Amino acid sequence: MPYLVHSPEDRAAMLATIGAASMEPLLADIPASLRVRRLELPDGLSEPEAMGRIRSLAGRNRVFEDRLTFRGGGVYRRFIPAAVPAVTSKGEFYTAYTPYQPEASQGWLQAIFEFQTMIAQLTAMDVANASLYDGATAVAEAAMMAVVHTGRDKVLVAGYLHPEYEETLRGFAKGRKFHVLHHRPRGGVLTAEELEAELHDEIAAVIFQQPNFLGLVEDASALTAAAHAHGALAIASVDPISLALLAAPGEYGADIAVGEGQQLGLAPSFGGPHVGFMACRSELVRRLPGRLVGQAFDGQGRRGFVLTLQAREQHIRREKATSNICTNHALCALAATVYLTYMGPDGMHSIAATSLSRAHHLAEGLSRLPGFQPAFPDASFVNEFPLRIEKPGELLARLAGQGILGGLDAGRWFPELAGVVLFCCTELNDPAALDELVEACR
Amino acid sequence: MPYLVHSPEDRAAMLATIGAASMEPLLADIPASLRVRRLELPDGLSEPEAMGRIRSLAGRNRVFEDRLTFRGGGVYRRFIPAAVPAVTSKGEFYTAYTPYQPEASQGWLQAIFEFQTMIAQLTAMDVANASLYDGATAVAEAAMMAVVHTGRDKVLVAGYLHPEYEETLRGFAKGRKFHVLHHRPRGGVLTAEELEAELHDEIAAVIFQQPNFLGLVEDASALTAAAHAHGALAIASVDPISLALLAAPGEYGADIAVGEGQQLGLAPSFGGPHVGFMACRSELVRRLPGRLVGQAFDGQGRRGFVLTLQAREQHIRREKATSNICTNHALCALAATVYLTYMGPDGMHSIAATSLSRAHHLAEGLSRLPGFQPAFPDASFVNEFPLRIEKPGELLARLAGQGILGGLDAGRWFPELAGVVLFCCTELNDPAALDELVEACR
Amino acid sequence: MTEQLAFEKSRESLPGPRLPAAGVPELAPAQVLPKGALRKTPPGLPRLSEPELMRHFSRLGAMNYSISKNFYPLGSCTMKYNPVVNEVAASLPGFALLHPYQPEETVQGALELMWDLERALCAVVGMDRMSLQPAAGAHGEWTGLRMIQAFHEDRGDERTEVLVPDSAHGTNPASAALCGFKVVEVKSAPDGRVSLPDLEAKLNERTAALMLTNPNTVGTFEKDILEIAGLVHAVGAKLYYDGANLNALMGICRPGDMGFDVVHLNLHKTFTTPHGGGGPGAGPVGVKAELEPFLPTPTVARPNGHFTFDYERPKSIGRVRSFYGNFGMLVRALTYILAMGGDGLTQASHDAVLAANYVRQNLEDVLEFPQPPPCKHEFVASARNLPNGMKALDLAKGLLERGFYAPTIYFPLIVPEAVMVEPTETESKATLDAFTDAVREIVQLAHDDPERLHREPTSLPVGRLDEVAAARNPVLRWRPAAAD
Amino acid sequence: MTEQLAFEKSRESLPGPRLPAAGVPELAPAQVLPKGALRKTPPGLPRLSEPELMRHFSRLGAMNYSISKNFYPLGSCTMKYNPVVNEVAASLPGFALLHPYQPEETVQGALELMWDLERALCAVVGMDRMSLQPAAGAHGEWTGLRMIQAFHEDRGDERTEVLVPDSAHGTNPASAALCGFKVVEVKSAPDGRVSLPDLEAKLNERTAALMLTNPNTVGTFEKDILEIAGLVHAVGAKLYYDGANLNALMGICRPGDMGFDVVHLNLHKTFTTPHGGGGPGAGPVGVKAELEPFLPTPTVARPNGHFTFDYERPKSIGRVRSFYGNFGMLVRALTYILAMGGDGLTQASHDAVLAANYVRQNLEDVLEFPQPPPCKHEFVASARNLPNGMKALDLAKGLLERGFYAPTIYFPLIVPEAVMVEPTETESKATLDAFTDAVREIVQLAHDDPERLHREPTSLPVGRLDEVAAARNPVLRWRPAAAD
Ligand SMILES: Cc1ncc(COP(=O)(O)O)c(C=O)c1O
Ligand SMILES: Cc1ncc(COP(=O)(O)O)c(C=O)c1O
Repeated sequence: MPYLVHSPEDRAAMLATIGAASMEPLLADIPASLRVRRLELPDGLSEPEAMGRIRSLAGRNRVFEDRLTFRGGGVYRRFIPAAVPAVTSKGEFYTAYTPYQPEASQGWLQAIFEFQTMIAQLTAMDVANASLYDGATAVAEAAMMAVVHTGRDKVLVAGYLHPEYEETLRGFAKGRKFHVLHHRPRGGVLTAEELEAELHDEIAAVIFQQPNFLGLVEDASALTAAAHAHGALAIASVDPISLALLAAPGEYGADIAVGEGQQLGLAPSFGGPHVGFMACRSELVRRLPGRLVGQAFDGQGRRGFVLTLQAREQHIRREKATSNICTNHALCALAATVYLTYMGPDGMHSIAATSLSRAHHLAEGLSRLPGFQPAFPDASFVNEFPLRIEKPGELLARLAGQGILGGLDAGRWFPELAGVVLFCCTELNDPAALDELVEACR
Repeated sequence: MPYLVHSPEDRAAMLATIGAASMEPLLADIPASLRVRRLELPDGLSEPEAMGRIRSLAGRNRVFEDRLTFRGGGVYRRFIPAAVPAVTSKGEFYTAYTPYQPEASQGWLQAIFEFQTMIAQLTAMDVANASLYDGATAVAEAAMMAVVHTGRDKVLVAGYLHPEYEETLRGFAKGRKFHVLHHRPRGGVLTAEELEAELHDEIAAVIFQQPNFLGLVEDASALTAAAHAHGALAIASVDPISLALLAAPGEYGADIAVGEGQQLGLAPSFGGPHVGFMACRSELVRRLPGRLVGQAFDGQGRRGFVLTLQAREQHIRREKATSNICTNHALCALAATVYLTYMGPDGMHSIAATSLSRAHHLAEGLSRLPGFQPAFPDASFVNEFPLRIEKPGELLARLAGQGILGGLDAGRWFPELAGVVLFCCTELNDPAALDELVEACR
Repeated sequence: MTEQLAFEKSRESLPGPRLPAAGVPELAPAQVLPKGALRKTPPGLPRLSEPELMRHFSRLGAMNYSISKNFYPLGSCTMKYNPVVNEVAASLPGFALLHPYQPEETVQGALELMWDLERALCAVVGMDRMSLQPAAGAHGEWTGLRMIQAFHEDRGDERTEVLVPDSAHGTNPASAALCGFKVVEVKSAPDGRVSLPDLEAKLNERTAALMLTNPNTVGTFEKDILEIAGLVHAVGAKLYYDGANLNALMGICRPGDMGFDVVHLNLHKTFTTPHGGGGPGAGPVGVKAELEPFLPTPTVARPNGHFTFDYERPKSIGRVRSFYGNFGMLVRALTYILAMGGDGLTQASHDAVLAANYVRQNLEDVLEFPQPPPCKHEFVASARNLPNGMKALDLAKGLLERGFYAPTIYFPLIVPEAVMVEPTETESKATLDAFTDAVREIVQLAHDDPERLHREPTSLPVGRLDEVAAARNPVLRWRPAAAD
Repeated sequence: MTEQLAFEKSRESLPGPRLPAAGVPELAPAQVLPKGALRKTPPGLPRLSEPELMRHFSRLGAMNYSISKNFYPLGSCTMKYNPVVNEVAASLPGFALLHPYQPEETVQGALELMWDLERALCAVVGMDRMSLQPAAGAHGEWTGLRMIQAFHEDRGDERTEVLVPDSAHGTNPASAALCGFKVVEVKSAPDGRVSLPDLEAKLNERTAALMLTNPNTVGTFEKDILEIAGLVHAVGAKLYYDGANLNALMGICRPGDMGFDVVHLNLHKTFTTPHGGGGPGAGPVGVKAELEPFLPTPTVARPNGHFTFDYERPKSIGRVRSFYGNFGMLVRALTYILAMGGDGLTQASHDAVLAANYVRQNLEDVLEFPQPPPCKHEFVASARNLPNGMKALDLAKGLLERGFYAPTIYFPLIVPEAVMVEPTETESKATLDAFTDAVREIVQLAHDDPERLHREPTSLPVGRLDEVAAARNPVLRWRPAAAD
């Protein structure tokens, strides 16, 4: 049987050592009434047969081309350098456990230390953790940090946060017993005045997304300042690619920066596994959830790395831990580390700037079409933008028929946005693809 | 630029160390008249753009499904365990050089030693070398060994050897100045009497393929005995999968066994890279071409492996070497080693027996169709067989139109075989696929 | 040999990688974005060429222990072989390139895969429905407890406490706390099993659930499980199964039959999705029919032969993360289940139990065993009586020196100097024997030359690192020299 | 630590892998094959489970030096970085799954790829046409000489000798001999270049060709190449270019312009296809128009926009192997060329020359250099004067101990105790500096403690192996204990 290693003789020899005539004595403490006759699953298949089944399932999905995918909403097609999977597919990395024994795990520990540093640099925050599950739970964890830190029991979702992040946050809030308020601006982005009207002293944190779910750029400095004015923490959920162009959370004084790292070298993969990241100011470091790697030295003064500040974590603190997270998304964080190393500052800028130029070119092209208009013409955007369209469902279905994964219908989540479709562009949507889309939308 | 590592400062620092103001002094010994202004190739592309071009080339080829591929003729679709590419794609293996420095290359050396052993076991010969380019050059190298060993200047190709192997052999013979005779039997396979009539004392070797190019099983023992009776060596070109069922060259007394290892875990890849193997009797070991790995010990008595008997090779013996081969097909040999380790004796038997059962089932099914008949009904076969068909070109084109890569038209090479098509079956042609083929041939 | 950080290998003037030009009129960010929205200083990422990058990570990989390299005896972690074909499956473009918001008719294969996997996992554990959404075991625990919470609330039954054995994994109390429950610890009996009297004493009408794993964390089957279930259900509470230890039981018995109401699984333990150096995993949660209405949204439904996501679930606790779960891990798990089949999974659990009892037996005379045999898929020894005051930690480091990873140490908390070994079904007898030999050698060394043992490991890139100092003065990131 | 052989890990009763059942009536081989044709004893292959297999080869990989790990200074081998994307390209199903005998209309992309690559390589070396068929450099040499042979024969001109410099790579004389030529050695001048007087003395009407590489094997440009070409052509002979050293010249100058008539390339050197532990490579051969009729069959043609294999080439030397060459390596090479472009390849050669001169300069005071600078992409030093009788071999082993591979040693034969270093363009300055430091450290050690140096390496899986004993009593395979 696949993946089993013993010959019948091996088994017999092992039983003999134990002094058991069969497996039965080893299972004798299981009540007879519980024993099952057989596991109700078909017998196993050979590798080519199993893969035949799996391939046929994969074949029943439709793969849109990179260049003709204009749908984002939190998951994007981006160029993934071949170096990324070449590293993450190394058995030395992917078959390792969480690096509990540092001396035998320096490779992983150093990689995580590099990830933490890169996230800190990207967000311009003091420290970052070793990863979280995804962007949604990262927002929830950040909110819980703020609730504990401030001793307040309300958080305010300011503006268009990804609807699935907000829903996730609400679930965590129910458990942890705090309240989630939200305010959705009429103009697509929040003004400081609008926000001010919602703020008061019971609010632990103001949570906003930059660019927001519609792709629009918020006035992050103003939102942060307003939050601070009321003693609330400012939590920014950021798009990591956009940080090559947009002010970093650390630059505008946010307390916690979180986000989804899928764009940093991870395949869309129907929504996961991706990776959540979290960075914060030094003062909050002991409230961080999850793994943290720190520098350490051995008796000979050699630098190494270890899991550290574990007194925050479940295996030490149990019910008093900052979070219950244990297994996180290390391999995805490694992908992001390789990606960011490949790109460097210039590469990040190039990717972001190309996406921006193309998105604006596309927005212009589409907006010239009859029946298409910018949903929030006064707001600025990076590489995703909302258009108001007459019959979005029909249009998107027609595009799909032509092999184009068109924009995302925001009305699905927000009644006030019925008829609003979010289009995104990346470095993979070549100029000809933009033309094809515009043509197909006519 | 991709794959270059120096910053402008690095280059400047290096030039400064050298004491050169620019690259020019380092190139000054190249006559000015030879210097080119620029390399006439387009500027480089980014990785996604280069891959875009490459993918579009790949997209202009038609990939037939495994199960609907019935064409062999030396290259076969077989199940390749995922373990095979998982090993050969390890940078530790594929980015290594030929293991000249044994202490730092034990992984490769041991793997080759295992390959040599496996080929020796499979062929039941005494020793095997570390690999050759392919089955065709392996036949040519074997013929040259025989010419040197016997001091005779003719080799006889007995029966249906792969036509491309024979053509390759003829080229080598032209250079090395020996003669290639051949005899093609009327009945598809050779009888000992037919062969006897062709043999005489100037023949260095009798070369035959088992099963032969038509898939038919030769009387290898008789051919070997006849060769030996005239002082010629017997060279068997064998299908490695068939050796799970068919007598091994060592069992019938062949002097040299060669073959193509593509079926042992390598993709068809439009014909290469595949791997030639060669095994022989101990007496011939010092005439073997190419690398050989042997066991050695260090000062502490630890067992290791080294390249050995190098006095046969070009880098030591230069024009007196047994062959000019240097770079061989090590990584392909590694794939074969992993494949054979995965399969073991039971796996090899299963694959071969399944292929045999299916091929006979298919032969029966097709032979029942009007206009189809066994080309050589008295000969036996393993998993590839010749049928005589009325308009093979039309049939094969029709099948291709239905996504089926039908048999191989042997008339392309052998005028006497006009109308003969070779069909093959492997463990990947499931029973439903056989039915589909029969149906499509109606 | 240690390795420089990527940041330390970086050179300021090294150009970035070649990337596609915009090919449309190029806009400077300042042309379309408000000035205040722009980044002031570019992110200080390292600049490495691709050759340097690949070498860097190859060298880091080589400095790392992994299953590829050797045996991982980590108790509670089920570090079994990760089939390579699973990786091929997950990277098929038909899975890897799917956008989560594609039209449903374009992802029927993905939905069918989730449907099939849900049913296969239900068959293994004996539950009625399952959500594949949680990202890991702890996330599954939290999701399960949220459902139990919602279930009680739905009935107007306010319950505030969750019982957790003192032997439980840290995530159990942490998940309960994160869910707003008060955590009440249940004592273990001397044999490592739940103390029934203590359990009875702590169960009451405030109890929302008892969280258990079975075999428990000392590797012993909770033979009174039916009685325990009876007691729990009698007070109206629910019984929660932490599936981290399922590897002992496949095809032998099912948590669903034992009376568990909610089960989470760790696909990254029992179902061979790789641990990845700390994830991603997947922590599906199964429930009995009674709790089905509370499953996270969406579930996969098949109204009429066509697969669809069902969002119309008014009692649902809602989603617990973005999208539908760690889909790539689900692909791997189903590939594994197809290859193993019911017969293979059953033999796997038998072999896991066999291996644990075999190693335990071979160590009987060198370590202390608080619990009597037989164990199930793992066992806990105590290093308390090692010679010369040597500790579990020293044993662990000695194993690293000898080419093995260390067992889980100092867990569970109820065993002093705990050494928890889980051999799994995918380690050969030869490897298990070599491991036993290494432990014996270390125990001998503890006797003969404790000083030397205390200095181990010496053959790894670094020696024992000063973790106390590291935590006292945490350096959690590299900083450019100037900023230091 | 050494590793058992797979055969030594095998267990007789371990069942084989799961494989598809026939699904049609199962035939015993004896039912359809003559009794005498059947195998008597099954092949004695090892029986390992998949987990053991993967661990086995992972461990072997870890015992192996590779570019992934560190610098490979092997002179003449051009061990540069192998781009990972090339591996992705070659494994695309649209290439990897093509049968060589598919109908031409179903492989237009493959033919176009070969067409493009042929033209790109011709542009780099300045030749008119190219065959992509040869499997490696030596195979290319033989193919090129066969064409020269056929060319002379075609003109009724019998030529029996091939001139080869004494500094040439062993494959040159070996290929010539394999082609039936008498090999005549041409002496090198003290500066390592071809001795013109000796060349003139040996050229005559029997000369079929002179084989050269340029830069030659001591890394020096044959500055008199135009004169050499004139002399060779004057006697009616052809000039053959061994392209192993092309990495110095791309975008700088072209063999075709120097007067070479035939050129072989090593895609596994200059064009980054991985060396694979000893292949597969690819050794395309380019020719001037005059020799085109003799190219191996088939070539790729494009009669009217449609690609096709051209078999109608009456003067062709015929095929030199099966099918069309190592197609998978051709895919990799074209991917590399597309990514680098003309600009990138040019810079690559510049950087390769820069690196060699830089390392040479840094070693100027510790090794002897028979040839004056500048060198091109590689240089040859002599270890003749190492202190205390230490040899090139000791330097090599010292480098292994310090985490580097060794340079090529004892080649070329014209330099005593030759140490041939080729840094390539893909090694960073930091790595080159570390290498220089290691060499200095070893030379110092040779002075201070030759005994210790002589014992190195000590930190690898084995110490220096007794190669003499191994060759005297060759053990070339494992044998089951019984048969020993
Ligand atoms: C017994 C037990 N429960 C729960 C968990 C938590 O699972 P995860 O790490 O996937 O969150 C683990 C594993 O770490 C465990 O061993
Ligand atoms: C100068 C020179 N010529 C020829 C060759 C032979 O090439 P190959 O090993 O590809 O046959 C080599 C490389 O080994 C070489 O360095």
